[in-house]
Amino acid sequence: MNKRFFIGIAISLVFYGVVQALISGEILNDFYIDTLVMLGVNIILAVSLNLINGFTGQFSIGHAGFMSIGAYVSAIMTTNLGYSFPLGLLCGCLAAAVAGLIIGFPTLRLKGDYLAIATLGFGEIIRIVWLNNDYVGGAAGLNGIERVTNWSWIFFGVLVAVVVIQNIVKSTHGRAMISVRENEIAAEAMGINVTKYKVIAFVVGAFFAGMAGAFSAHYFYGIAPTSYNFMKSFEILVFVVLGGLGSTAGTIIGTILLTLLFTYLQDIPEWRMVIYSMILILTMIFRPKGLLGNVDVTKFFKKGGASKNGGTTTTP
Amino acid sequence: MTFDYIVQQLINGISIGSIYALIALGYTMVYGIIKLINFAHGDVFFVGAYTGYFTAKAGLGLILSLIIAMAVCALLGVIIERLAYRPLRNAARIVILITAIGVSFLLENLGIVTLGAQAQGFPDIVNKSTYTLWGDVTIDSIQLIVLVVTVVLMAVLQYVVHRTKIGKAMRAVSFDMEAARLMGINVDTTISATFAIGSALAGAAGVVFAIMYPSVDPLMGVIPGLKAFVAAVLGGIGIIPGALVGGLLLGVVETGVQSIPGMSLWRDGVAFAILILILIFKPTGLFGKNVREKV
Amino acid sequence: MMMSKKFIAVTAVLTATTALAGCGSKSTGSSSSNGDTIKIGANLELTGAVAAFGTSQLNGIKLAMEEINSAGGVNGKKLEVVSADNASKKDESTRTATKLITEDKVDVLMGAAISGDTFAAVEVANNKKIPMLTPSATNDDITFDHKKNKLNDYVFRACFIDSFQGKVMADFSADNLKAKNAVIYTDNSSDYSKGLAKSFKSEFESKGGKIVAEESYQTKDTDFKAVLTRIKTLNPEVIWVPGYYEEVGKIVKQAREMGITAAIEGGDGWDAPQLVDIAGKENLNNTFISNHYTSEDPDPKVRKFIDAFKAKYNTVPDAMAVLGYDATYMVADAVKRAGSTDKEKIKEALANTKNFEGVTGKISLDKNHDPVKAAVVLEYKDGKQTFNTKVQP
Amino acid sequence: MAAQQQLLKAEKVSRVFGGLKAVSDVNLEINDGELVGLIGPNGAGKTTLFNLLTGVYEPSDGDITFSGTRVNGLKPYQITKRGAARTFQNIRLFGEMTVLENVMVAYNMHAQHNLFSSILRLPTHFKGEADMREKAIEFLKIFNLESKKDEIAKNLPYGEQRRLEIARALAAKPKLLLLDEPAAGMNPQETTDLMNLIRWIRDEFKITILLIEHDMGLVMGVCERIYVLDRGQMIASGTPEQIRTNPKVIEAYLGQEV
Repeated sequence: MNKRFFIGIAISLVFYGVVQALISGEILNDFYIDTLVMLGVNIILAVSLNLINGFTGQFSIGHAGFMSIGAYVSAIMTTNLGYSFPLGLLCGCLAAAVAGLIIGFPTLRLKGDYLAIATLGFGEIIRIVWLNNDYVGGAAGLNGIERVTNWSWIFFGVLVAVVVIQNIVKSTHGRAMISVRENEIAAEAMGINVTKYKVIAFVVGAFFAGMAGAFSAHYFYGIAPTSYNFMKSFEILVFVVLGGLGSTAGTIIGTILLTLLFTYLQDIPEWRMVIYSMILILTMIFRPKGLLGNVDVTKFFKKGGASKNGGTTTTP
Repeated sequence: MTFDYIVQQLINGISIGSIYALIALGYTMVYGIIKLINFAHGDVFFVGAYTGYFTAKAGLGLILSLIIAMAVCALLGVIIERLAYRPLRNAARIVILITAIGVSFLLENLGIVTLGAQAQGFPDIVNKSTYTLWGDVTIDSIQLIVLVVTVVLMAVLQYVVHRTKIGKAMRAVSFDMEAARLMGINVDTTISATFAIGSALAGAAGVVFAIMYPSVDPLMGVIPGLKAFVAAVLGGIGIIPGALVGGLLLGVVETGVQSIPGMSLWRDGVAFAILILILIFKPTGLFGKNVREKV
Repeated sequence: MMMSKKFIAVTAVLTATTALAGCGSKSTGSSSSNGDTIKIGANLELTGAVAAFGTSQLNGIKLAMEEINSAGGVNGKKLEVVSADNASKKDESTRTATKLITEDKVDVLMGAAISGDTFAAVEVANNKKIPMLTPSATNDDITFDHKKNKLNDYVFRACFIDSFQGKVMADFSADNLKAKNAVIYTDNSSDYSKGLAKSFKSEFESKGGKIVAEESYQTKDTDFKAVLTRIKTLNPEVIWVPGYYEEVGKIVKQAREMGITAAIEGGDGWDAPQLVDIAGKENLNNTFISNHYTSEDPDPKVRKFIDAFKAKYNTVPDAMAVLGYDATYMVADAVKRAGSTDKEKIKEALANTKNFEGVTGKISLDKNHDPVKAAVVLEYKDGKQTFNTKVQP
Repeated sequence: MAAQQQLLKAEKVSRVFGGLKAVSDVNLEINDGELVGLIGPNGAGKTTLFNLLTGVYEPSDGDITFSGTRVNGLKPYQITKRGAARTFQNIRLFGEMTVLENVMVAYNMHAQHNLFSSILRLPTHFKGEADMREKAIEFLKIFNLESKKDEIAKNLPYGEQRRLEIARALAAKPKLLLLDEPAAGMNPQETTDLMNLIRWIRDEFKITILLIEHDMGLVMGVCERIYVLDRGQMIASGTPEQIRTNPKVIEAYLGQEV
């Protein structure tokens, strides 16, 4: 186990190095880097929402709110107050995590659709607070944020998010979260402190959403409240569900495919969203569990299974 | 703040609230039967409004426009259910929800492609008259019509669901789909009927909305849809009188916040905060039964 | 943990991603060969929340491009407009601008339609040293960053800045209408609206007027009666509503129906044929706007544009369309004066734009790259815009 | 028996649901090591009483003492931590998790490694997880489920799901095991096996068991003492013999075979 973990890290570092070399050698131009950063931000968002929605089963559609906190707090730190980016990033993440805590607690009483609308409401309230605050530019938002995020930041950000969340999920704490999703009453009867694990999911999820927000703010030069409305939360939710709730690999692949699809369709702007939504509907109808729903990809790669299955998605 | 001022604002609040309630009725109806937050509801609403736009341009009056819009939307609702939701009847709720979001995006963007993104003015088809109640307090005919239509439709729905055969079937399906099927109820037909009624309501709301606020555009359903959803949840989603109360409450709260000097920017913030507070103390909305999961 | 293979999978997908990500764009040019065209990249809001603005603007740009090309192009070369959709999102706008530069190798960037999305592209233009002209982004800081006191060398605009229109209408209210008090009713979710509100307020107050209330609504709101009821009790002489026509139309209608007779004023965001349909002809009486031009202007240049636009799109152009149209001619003019597609030369030429004759008037760019052009104050009479006064900057 | 310690005591426990008394003034005492049955007609309030004892509901009135401490108002997980584990009438497994993972959930409350050691993959994490896994496999062996440890729980046949649920509850190392209709849906052969299993569990794990059951044969066969609940009230208690002949019980079950 230990070994596999480190092999995984090593391989991803090689990937990092190759891309970095391509960037340094100017083989990958800025547009590819933009796309990679956007992918990275989306992956962090989706993977962190997956912890709340997919693994713990708490229906949250306020993720854009957490993201905005990371973006705004980090941008205030760097642009308005002149602190360094790492400090801004850290503060952004922590502020988002605190928001996760604040939102996590009162909404614990709520379930399903009621939780969903409450989280949506919280997300909108956060957005309205930014909108009505002239210190952060109101509707115009904060502009002129220096570009600090680069391939290295985003790569290690994704790596940390994925590793931390995978490490939580593949442990007794992750099993506790999944048991809450599967059957809250039984989980509680088995000694699981349901409240604690729900709050942990919200806090960790919010932390990384904040990180994604900080990265994106420090790459795309500016932030504004409209970027964090409920449509953004839906967008993140779509990444997660399309890829497969409760599957980290699925979430990552779903995010990549959707982001790419969206990029690709730029060719035909007027039909872009039509095709996007058609694909979304059709995927849900023909693969209701998502592209990799409930499929633990690692299983295919265990000894024996790998060569034959080659990555197709059959039920384990 | 005079008494007249407060009464006038109350009228404003009830008038906007009754629009929310009218949209929320369809939302809550569909939710009550198949527990689906039909995010496409706001977009069926936009289709209804556009249908009304074309019929009105063609010179048809209010009643005909309403009937045609309701028919078009009922058909649209049934088609959406048949094509997008029915294949997913046994899938996880969140999957159907994402599909609903997909349908919503699809309708909006098909609208943009075919009708253009620009808002269009809605023709005047109702002669609006304003009545002065006393002093400065006024109410206009459209506000009255909307309120009356909403209350009447709510009563009719309540009657249909609780007193008719199809209503009984709906309640049975809502309670236990499998058992209803075993009892010989045609579940598919019942759900289709639910969508037809719910979508017809959205269509009616769309036309009325476009008359009251005379413009139509493909994204016009997004905000009213969200507000109506909030109203439905506030009242207890799935409960028909809850939609009315939730809608009116939301309308009055919003108006109340805006009637205070300088508070208008916090309208939606306060509305959402109240929603969350109500949910925390009454997790299933004002009228929602606190259903305990049977252990 | 068992992540190694998964990482390979993800890596593979990521690599595929980067390989595929370079996607084509929609070209609306006449010629496809690269040497003999001038490529203009239009980074616009074609989908998403403000798709209405972006699509309208693209219509104006395309019309201008066709006219220029049928008149022989510029310096013997045809214009080619490569449009790309930024989905009304800031991050997408950065990426779209980058794509137009690195993938489509455009010579000049145009867009975006609103300030937020334009901000997201400013640094791209600066870093890549590609001249960028926004037809309609009004935020003062786009061309000149006041906080850093730094000019964005490569960024230009074709429209008024926020502070100008607010000032024009505040002066008009105080001097022409002799108004002593006003209410400001802003679209709080629009940076444009807030900018106009701010400059109106400071100018109106400096002229001794009094702002009796500041209220706000949000884009896509439909019911304004709560706030209007309050405004009515204040009995102002002027209501300043610097928003876009969709909401403004409803505000005017509801205000008049409630018996508010005060003058209602706004900026170029009002200028769209739909405004009259939404608000109603009579309701628009006693309303005034500042604008670049009037679509009722008998000037042959304006008539020619309006007729051509109507013929092509079957509708009267709104402010977005006319700004897109003029901006395209401005680019063509600059390229012509530059005599080549050298980016530095185009940049210099744009900066030196003097007395350019556009549909929206005579345009010269000042040292901040902002147009110095006259504004006209229009009054609505029975649904028709009528010329009231002309205000020189 | 008299020398045994008292483990669970309910004194005048009541629970009202919307004006309706589902359980009223119920007294119940269970001593260490006993195997006690709780019977009663449908709707008598048996499961409600179970839910009160395990913290799913809070009593409207009365006191519940477990292992010498008052547990009213404690959450289910806190009561489980104090040593009472249960199964459910309608099986509540963690459907999408494997058999092994289902059992491993029970060890969470005694986990030696906290969240941070898992995130950082500290040695304590690996040790803690390995321990859990080992213990869970031992457990599955005892219940003859080891060969199915990697199967998804919801795919198991019904009887095995029941067994797994009991195994999962036992893995929580309870002093008191509460079984809610363990024989529901089983055929006679399976029921006999279950009876043997329950006896064996009591002897092997030296724990106390309280079970709700409809199957009279099973209750009479394994329980040492029986409580009878009818319309929310405890109408009788005693040995199986005493219960069999109690006229009140017969009346309550009138028309039903006792």
